[in-house]
Amino acid sequence: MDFDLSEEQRLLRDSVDRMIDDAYGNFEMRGSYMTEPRGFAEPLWARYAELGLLGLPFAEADGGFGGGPVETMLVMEAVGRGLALEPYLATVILGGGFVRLGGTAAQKQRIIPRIADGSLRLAFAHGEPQARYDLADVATTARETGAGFVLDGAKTLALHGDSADLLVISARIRGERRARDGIALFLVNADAPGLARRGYRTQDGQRAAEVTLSDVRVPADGAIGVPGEALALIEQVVDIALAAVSAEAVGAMQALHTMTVEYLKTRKQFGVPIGSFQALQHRAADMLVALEQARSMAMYAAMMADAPDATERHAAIAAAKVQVNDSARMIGQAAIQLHGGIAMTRDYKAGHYFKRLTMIESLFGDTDHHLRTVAAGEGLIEAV
Amino acid sequence: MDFDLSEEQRLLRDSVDRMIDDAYGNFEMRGSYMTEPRGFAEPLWARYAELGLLGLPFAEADGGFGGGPVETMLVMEAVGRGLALEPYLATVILGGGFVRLGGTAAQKQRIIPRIADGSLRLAFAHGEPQARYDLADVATTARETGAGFVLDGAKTLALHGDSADLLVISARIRGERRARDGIALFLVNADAPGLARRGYRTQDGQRAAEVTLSDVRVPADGAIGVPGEALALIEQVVDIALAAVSAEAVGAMQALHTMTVEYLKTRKQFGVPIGSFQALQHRAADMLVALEQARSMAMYAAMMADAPDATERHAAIAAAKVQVNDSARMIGQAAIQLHGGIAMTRDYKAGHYFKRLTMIESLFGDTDHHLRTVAAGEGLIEAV
Amino acid sequence: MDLRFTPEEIAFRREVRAFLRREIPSDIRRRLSEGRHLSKQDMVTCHRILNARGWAVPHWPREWGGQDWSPVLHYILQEEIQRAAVPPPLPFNVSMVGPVIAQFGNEAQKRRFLPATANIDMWWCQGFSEPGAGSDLASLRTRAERDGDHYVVNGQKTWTTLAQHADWIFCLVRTNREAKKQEGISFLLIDMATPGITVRPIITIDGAHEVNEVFFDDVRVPIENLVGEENKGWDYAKFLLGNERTGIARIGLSKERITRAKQLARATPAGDGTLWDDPDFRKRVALIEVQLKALEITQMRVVAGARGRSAGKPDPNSSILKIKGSELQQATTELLKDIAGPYGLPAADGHDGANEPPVGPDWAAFAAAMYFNYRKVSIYGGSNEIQRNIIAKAFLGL
Amino acid sequence: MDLRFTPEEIAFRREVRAFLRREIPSDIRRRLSEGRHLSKQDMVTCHRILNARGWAVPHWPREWGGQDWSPVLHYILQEEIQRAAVPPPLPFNVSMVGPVIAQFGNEAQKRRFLPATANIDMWWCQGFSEPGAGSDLASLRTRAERDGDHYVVNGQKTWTTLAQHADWIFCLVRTNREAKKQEGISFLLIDMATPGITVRPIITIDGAHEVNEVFFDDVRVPIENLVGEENKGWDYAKFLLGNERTGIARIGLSKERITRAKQLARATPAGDGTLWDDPDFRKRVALIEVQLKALEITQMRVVAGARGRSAGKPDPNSSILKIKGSELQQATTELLKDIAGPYGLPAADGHDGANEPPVGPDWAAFAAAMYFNYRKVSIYGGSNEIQRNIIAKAFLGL
Repeated sequence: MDFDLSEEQRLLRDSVDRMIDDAYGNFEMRGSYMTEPRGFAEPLWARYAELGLLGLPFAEADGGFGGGPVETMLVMEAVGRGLALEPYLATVILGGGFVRLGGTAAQKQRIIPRIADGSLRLAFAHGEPQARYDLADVATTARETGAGFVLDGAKTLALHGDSADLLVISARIRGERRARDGIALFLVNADAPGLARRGYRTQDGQRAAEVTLSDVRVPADGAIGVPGEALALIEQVVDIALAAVSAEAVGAMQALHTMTVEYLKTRKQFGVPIGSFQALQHRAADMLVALEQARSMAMYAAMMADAPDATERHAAIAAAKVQVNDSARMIGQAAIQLHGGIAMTRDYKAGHYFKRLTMIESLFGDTDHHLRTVAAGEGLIEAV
Repeated sequence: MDFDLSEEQRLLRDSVDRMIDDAYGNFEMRGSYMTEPRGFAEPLWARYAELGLLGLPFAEADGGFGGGPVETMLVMEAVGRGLALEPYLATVILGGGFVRLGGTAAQKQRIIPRIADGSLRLAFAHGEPQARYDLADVATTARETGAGFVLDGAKTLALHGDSADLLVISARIRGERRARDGIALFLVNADAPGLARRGYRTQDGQRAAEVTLSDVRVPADGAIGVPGEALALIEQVVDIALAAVSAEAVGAMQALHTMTVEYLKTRKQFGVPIGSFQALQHRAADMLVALEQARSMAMYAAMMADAPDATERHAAIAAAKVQVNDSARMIGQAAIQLHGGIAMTRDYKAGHYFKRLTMIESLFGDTDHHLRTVAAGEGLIEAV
Repeated sequence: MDLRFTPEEIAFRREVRAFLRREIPSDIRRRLSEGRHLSKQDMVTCHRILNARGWAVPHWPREWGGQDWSPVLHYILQEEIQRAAVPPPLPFNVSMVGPVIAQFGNEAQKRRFLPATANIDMWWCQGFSEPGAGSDLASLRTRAERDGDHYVVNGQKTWTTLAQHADWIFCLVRTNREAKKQEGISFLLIDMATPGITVRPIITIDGAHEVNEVFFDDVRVPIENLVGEENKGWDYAKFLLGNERTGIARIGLSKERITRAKQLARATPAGDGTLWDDPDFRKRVALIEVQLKALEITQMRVVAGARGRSAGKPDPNSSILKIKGSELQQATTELLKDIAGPYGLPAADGHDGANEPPVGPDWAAFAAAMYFNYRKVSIYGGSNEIQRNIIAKAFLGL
Repeated sequence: MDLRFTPEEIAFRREVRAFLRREIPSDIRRRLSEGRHLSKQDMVTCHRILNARGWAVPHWPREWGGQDWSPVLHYILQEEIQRAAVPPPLPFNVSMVGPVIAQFGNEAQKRRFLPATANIDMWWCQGFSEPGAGSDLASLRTRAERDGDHYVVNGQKTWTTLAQHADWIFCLVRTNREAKKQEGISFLLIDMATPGITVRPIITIDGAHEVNEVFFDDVRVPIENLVGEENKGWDYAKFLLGNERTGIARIGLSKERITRAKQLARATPAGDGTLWDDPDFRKRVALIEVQLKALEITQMRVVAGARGRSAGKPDPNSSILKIKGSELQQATTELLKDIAGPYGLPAADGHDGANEPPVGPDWAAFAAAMYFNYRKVSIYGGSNEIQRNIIAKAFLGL
């Protein structure tokens, strides 16, 4: 058991922190990035590439830097702290995750170097209007033809789907709408005929898109893995993404807690800093307890994200999300309350942390969804 | 809408309060009552009778005093405040309730005057080892013979069952163990051949008994209502009992809150009364919120206890129990915490309130049980 | 003791309910229910419909349009307005400045202001809060100095709700800087068209423009716009704030949201059925309903007890109503957001049409924004922490 | 960074687990698990079995029986002892007075006390708390006055755990009444057989006799029983309290309870099946498990971080461990009580056999008593309110 970072990890963390501080230290800059057409600043994406962050989780043989879940955790914590807008999760963790774990050698060769150098952005178009949080609920169809597949259907809430060059799209080649068997994944160019996108801003200042597919043709080598057997891979990549957003949430909670405590020290009422009121002190202390609980579970999620046993991994990640969500709601709400009115304004950063944390809460399943997963399994206490 | 007490109700409240204060104002007296063979002091029971409390809910024509649910509420609040040990709930509300609402004219004539004058005590023997909180779960059997019925089975946790003269016992004359149809109620003398009791103390210093029935013969006129159709009556009387214990809980919570606030004012630490610490002040304020919420629902329960529509009544009483339980747990735990060590000792009254409140929580269904009832129905908000 | 409504009260409720559904434009009600922000015209329309019926200012003195009702009738009207998702009569007019003028204003002020205020021919906003004051309202610094028959006002107000629509503002200003802080405050009525007033929007985290900063730069206010006596403004402000007795918990609003939540849950697919088929979800709703029922009865106890109490005297239970009422309002917005689930994600963004037509179900687009917006209810009107202080000090004697 | 245990650590855990199950009498483990109180002999038996294996005082200096282990091994041993429902080595001996004597005592004291303390040939109790002091420990008033080569001790201690079994008591006493409160305190070792000592039981609300009042009436204590320097006792006490680093959360205990709760729920009839068939119940258990897993990792972070830290220096996270750890211990007793359901009602009453054989399932009789008893864990050892003060002041700088 060892909680220390290696020398390389410390260097990585320092350089990511510096980059994020440079870009987002001045909160007004974030507002200006949001008005860019893609919802983020291209030059910043190039900085991610320069620092090697875009190739981080990929094997060196594939053109990456061989980082593991801990490295991802360090990056995502900084992303959370800075409320960064770039599509790191969409491109590197989700889109890149499918190629990394399910792609053929040819797909890896074609895609990973271009992710790493910042020239190709990906998005994962999977959710559907009726599916809510059920990953197996796929009604979009893929019809096999001699030359490949033809996709029809509608995808919703594809994170950064409007600015992506390449989409990873799920579709059903057989079976009932919610069957575990029969799901396939395809790599589809964003400009493929029959694919239409409607992009929009999300509550937390990021972007997402509705994607409609009408007679979209995908060549046979556009499938990831064995068509019809993709659900396990989807679950794996989503678990990895949940570990990543858990770290992001911890970064955001840490920053929000710090700024709340600072505010308590400086803001005066009735002639004294409001931080001298014991009831507020205790609330700030409870926030710290919640933060440390979430931090512990984000570490746990990082450790379990590449666990070989899928059942064990799935329960562990679900448990992490439950704790992260609980802490996020508690810390977000308490931060607003302790600040008072100022945190309700759009020009103040605290509310934006709260909004991002709220969106993370429902990302790939809310608390109830993940608690069910934990409750349905064997539990988290190893047998004696 | 009117929350004022009538002149008679005010007089009743004052006399009950005085009687309870006399008897229980000195907390050490309670300990001595507990050591009496029946677990309470006979002379006190006589005082209840003198004040007319034992005949309170019965019709004047039957030898009672024609009081309604509000009168019961006033008595039970005082009982809760005093942590009184007498079997008022068992005899007057439960046992007496069955006779009042389901008894024949002959049964009423035989029993009610003797309840009212204090010469007859009743108990309700219904729960069974496997039943948990399911009122329909009755495995005890009643076999019809020419002369009446023969009862066999085991009843558990009959409140004050060891000191009762007359038991109201449920048994099944037909149907599966948990069927709603087929349950009957019988009046059985405590000394009936084949009836055995094992009495014991309960956590809150009261008494209960296990009752075993082996070939117990009951004459035909010992049945209450139509044999096989007793469940509706059981539910009604239990709902009335729940309204009564809700009021009792409010009395206990009120007293516990008052003594906690007093303690905060007098107990010093670090040179100041601990009540000057804001975190403790806020906890005491939250306790008051919980208390007033419970008080409101105890009033609601009193109002709905005799509602003509059983479904509506049942949902309302369940809702009241949910709120009372939530408040009881919160107030009980907070009172102990705010007192600190002293409240953990047996010689201090606070812990006894906490224990009584804890027992009330699980009486005739815990929070989860009653919340299910509310959730299964149409809800508490009338349609627009 | 009888917690039931009388037949007259029941009949009144039925009458109100029918009237609101018949007379108030249904699209306004739908939009409010979905969490969209209404236009000034929407609000004025509804206010005037109610005023024409005599229901905008029933609690005012009879000669100025009041109805001499029992507290229960007031409560019923208010609850039905909330449950029907009707925008209530503008509180700054009907609950705040109107009663203050009726009680403390002179005859000229009453004639000039009350009818116009009742009919929202004048739209009022409230100039109490200042930057840096927060819950310590009396520490305000906006000052008014006498100059002939005018006051000259300089300073800044903030969190001024709907100032962008307002014709007039009622202000607390400091007229004596020597006195201790509560004793040098006066209550001024100021025409928003007076030169020197600037309104600057504050956009909240949900993207809405509800509140504003209002700047006063040598604003000349005729002395006849002083209400009551100079330096007695704090008393009038306390009277005004004490009037918020029965409305504060907004039971009707929470009821309306729960009713909607149930409808929406029945229409939200989840697994093989809908969200409403999930017993757990229903238990969550049930627990909110239980607490709301309890609070409703607590409120009734206050309402019934209000009969004998003199106006303006705060009721000890109002802090309980504020704490629990705001918690339940927040619980219902949280519930709606969680029902929206993934569809809480797209931005509704200032209700400026950025997400029109909405991604996902119509109502879902505003669920998260409403959740964000409602964090305010435990902050404003005396934060819940201040309410706990009040309970501890004033009622518990700690 | 690697949160996994090393193969050596896993092997050690397996060894401990097997040893405890093999060597500790299973009826003692069962009784402890059910919430019954153990006899002195039970506790001594288990303590000595562990000491014979070298596991009673592994954290002591090597020459006095210590093992020079990594913090992780200590943690594993402690957790396994808790999970197996084995009574742990007496904390007053092994975590409190032993380390203080080893660190601050003189050679004669070490030789006289340490081996006997390690093997529980001397049973120690702790004389810190006094009536009226509560969380303000340093306000203690028991005084020791020099009289030749003795101290004469007068005063009263309270909440003295298991004093009824004790051979010795280590006490904080005031030796200088002029100094400010922390600076006039000394650390004395007192033989319980000395004339003038009276032990009076305090019975707790669950009917148990765990704690006592201890009265000192002109008790003569030889000066060689002073540990370290006179008037430096507060430093030793802080060292002692700071040692409670990893054990405070009692993760293993909560794990043991959850494991039991699951077994019991599977055996508890409810409706057509058992309580375990209720998805809601399982979610409640799952939520506790999630929080416990989080706390376990928090604890691991403390344990791993402890490697470099000097003994006696408190870890900032220990307040978090105390708060959340006590809450989870209480949550598990609450869970067991709720599983017992109606069978929580009969009194277990002082474990004096009043309810033997128990009404209802064997274990259920103690469920409510354990729930009552465990309210203490958020009170003692620095109440959770004090812990929040510490976090706010020491870590957050508020």
